[in-house]
Amino acid sequence: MKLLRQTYLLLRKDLVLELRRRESLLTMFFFGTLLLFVFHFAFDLVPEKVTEMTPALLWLAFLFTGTLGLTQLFEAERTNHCLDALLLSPMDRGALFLAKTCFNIILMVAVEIVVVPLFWILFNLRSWEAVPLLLGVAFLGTIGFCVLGTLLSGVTLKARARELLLPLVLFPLMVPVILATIRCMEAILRNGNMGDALPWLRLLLGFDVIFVTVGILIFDWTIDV
Amino acid sequence: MPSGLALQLTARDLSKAYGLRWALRDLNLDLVPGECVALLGPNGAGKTTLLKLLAGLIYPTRGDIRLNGVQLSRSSTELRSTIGFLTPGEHLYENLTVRENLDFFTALYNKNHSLVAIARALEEVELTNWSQEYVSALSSGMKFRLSIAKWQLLEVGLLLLDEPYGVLDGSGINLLEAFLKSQCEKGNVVVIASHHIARVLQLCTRALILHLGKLTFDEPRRQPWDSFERAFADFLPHGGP
Amino acid sequence: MQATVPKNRKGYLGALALILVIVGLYWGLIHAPPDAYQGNAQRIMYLHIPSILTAYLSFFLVFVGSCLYLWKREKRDDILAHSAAEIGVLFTALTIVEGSIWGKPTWGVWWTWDARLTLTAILLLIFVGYLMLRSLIEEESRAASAAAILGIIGFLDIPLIHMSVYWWRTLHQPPSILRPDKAPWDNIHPAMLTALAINFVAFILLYFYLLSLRFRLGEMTEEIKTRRMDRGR
Amino acid sequence: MSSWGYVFLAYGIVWSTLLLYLFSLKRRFRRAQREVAQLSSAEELQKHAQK
Repeated sequence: MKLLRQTYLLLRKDLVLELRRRESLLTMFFFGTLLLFVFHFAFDLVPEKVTEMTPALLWLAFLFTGTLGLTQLFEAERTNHCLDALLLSPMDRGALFLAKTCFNIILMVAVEIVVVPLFWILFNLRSWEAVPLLLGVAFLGTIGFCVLGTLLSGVTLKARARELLLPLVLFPLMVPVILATIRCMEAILRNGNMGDALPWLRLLLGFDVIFVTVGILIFDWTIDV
Repeated sequence: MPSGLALQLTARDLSKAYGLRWALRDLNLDLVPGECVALLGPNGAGKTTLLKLLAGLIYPTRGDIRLNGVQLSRSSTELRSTIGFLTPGEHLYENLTVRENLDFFTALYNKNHSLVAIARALEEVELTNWSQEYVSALSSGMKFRLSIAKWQLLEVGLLLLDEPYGVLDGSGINLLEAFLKSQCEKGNVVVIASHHIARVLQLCTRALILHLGKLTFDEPRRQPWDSFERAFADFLPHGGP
Repeated sequence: MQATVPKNRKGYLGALALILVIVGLYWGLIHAPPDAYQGNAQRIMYLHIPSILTAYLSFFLVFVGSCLYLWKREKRDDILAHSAAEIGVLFTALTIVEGSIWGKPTWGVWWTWDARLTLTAILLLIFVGYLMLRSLIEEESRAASAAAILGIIGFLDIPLIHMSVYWWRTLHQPPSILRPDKAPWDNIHPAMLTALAINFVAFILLYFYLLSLRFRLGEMTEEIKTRRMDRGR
Repeated sequence: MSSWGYVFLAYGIVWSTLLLYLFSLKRRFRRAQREVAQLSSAEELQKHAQK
């Protein structure tokens, strides 16, 4: 279908650009690990409390790292007015939205896959078997974050103080994702499976589905003047 | 709508305002296939605004633009495959190589050109041995030649150019004019906004003069063109082609 | 663009709103009996419930205005969204102030992470972001469409925020009898109910009066802009 | 502070801010009206000048 073909095209272009310059990936990765150390010193956690605080610490680190990625999202399009080149072409605006969202998801997942095991080692946690399920929930949360983040990064593209405005506008809207992801992660850490956090998981899935569809429909007005 | 098809463009009382200023007011324009139109006028007359409106990059505050009767609007993605916008040094990804840029845009415009076709296009603009270089390594003249190759491959029905002559050397200018002539012969419409009146007048079949957002002159070219000289004289102190 | 409330009808709306506010004050402060548990502090409810509902109403209007603007691109709808957002932020801020003042006598603290207060705070943040976004984009039409998108996203997100905050709340804080956000109409004295009803209608009328004034102001600034543009030709 | 104190505090803050907002709206409203009048009179002048 045309939408998917164009999304693949744009995504491949973004990935080639990123692998060639490796700006966002490296900065996001080091920022993620930096946050772990900062949290460790800031909270000075006694071992028992660590497992209880892990979801919040992890998810906050991912959220701020993701925001870094979002502010860089349309950088490639900024030089030589390449955004105009894309708007000029018979490109479906929804494809640009999907490509940019997937791009930021890939970056964040790459960071998460490295940061979570690192977190386990640094805080020498025992529950290694929970890590895969944890990454799965983090993935769902990342989708919600990137979908809304890409939408709002398009909205604030032409605003002054864009980097400050984006988090200010984005974070209040992220409350459902933040609460849902952290509750699910806690449930996984406590008793190994989703258990009583199932309604939170449904909320997270609902959030993702709603805003992916809204994004594809509405991105047209976001990016065009 | 295959791009080679003859393209009829009509603009009816086209107006565009930026905040408190009218950049363009009540402009009526009809372009027929094969026309090569020179868009002249002092800075800030609204030339770039008109080009962006025709390209569908910005939308009019009043009035509309129709391509073959179909209105150019936000949702007309199909229509956009027939519109090209060529500005020196723009619409190219700096960190992609010359080849990757061409591959990306030809795929985006759904043009499945063979490798041979792309190689031939590069050869025509003498960029063959630069094809693996990054665009950022190219000089502005070479970037412009790459844009020519790009739009040649994308086969658009309407080609808009904004100040093309600024960056070109001798051979570049011949290349550009040969390219534009071939586009007009193929029945495409070309609109060039420029300050190089001498060169652009020889090329064009029709001249438009924009002043303070209003179309003050619109006539096909003919040899003793005294009406053009009169109209253009009051803009430039030295006046005349 | 003259399809607005003519001058005199706005005057009636203002006068009617004023009368109802005074009657509401009388009922709320004097006529209705004090609450069995909270005593007179409970009278703040006659402010709190109406202003929350007015805030929700204004965010709904922002949503409607935003959708209409994106669809038909008419300046009028953008002015409606902007006016509704401005007044909505004002009412939300007031709601939070009332909520915390009401919390002091009932729970002894100015701020508790009670579900409704948190939700109102998040709404305030979203729509302060809305007004900030609008002020930080220079170009008129871009600011309008960016704000419209945020207006729509913000409104669509409210039910999700609502659910997540309430689940989060019921998880941590078992429902206590003294909670100010106990549904007011289950075992309530009829006089209180009427007081609440009067105040509610008073708030709605006041809201629409302010909205029509702000809307008219928005239209006039727009008119001044277009006139100055034409004259500047 | 007695419970009545809180009630008056809440009512006081709410109604004073609303009144303040109403006055600021009225002030902006009057300033806009004056500008419109000024512009329309300037336009009349222009029309007379052209006639």
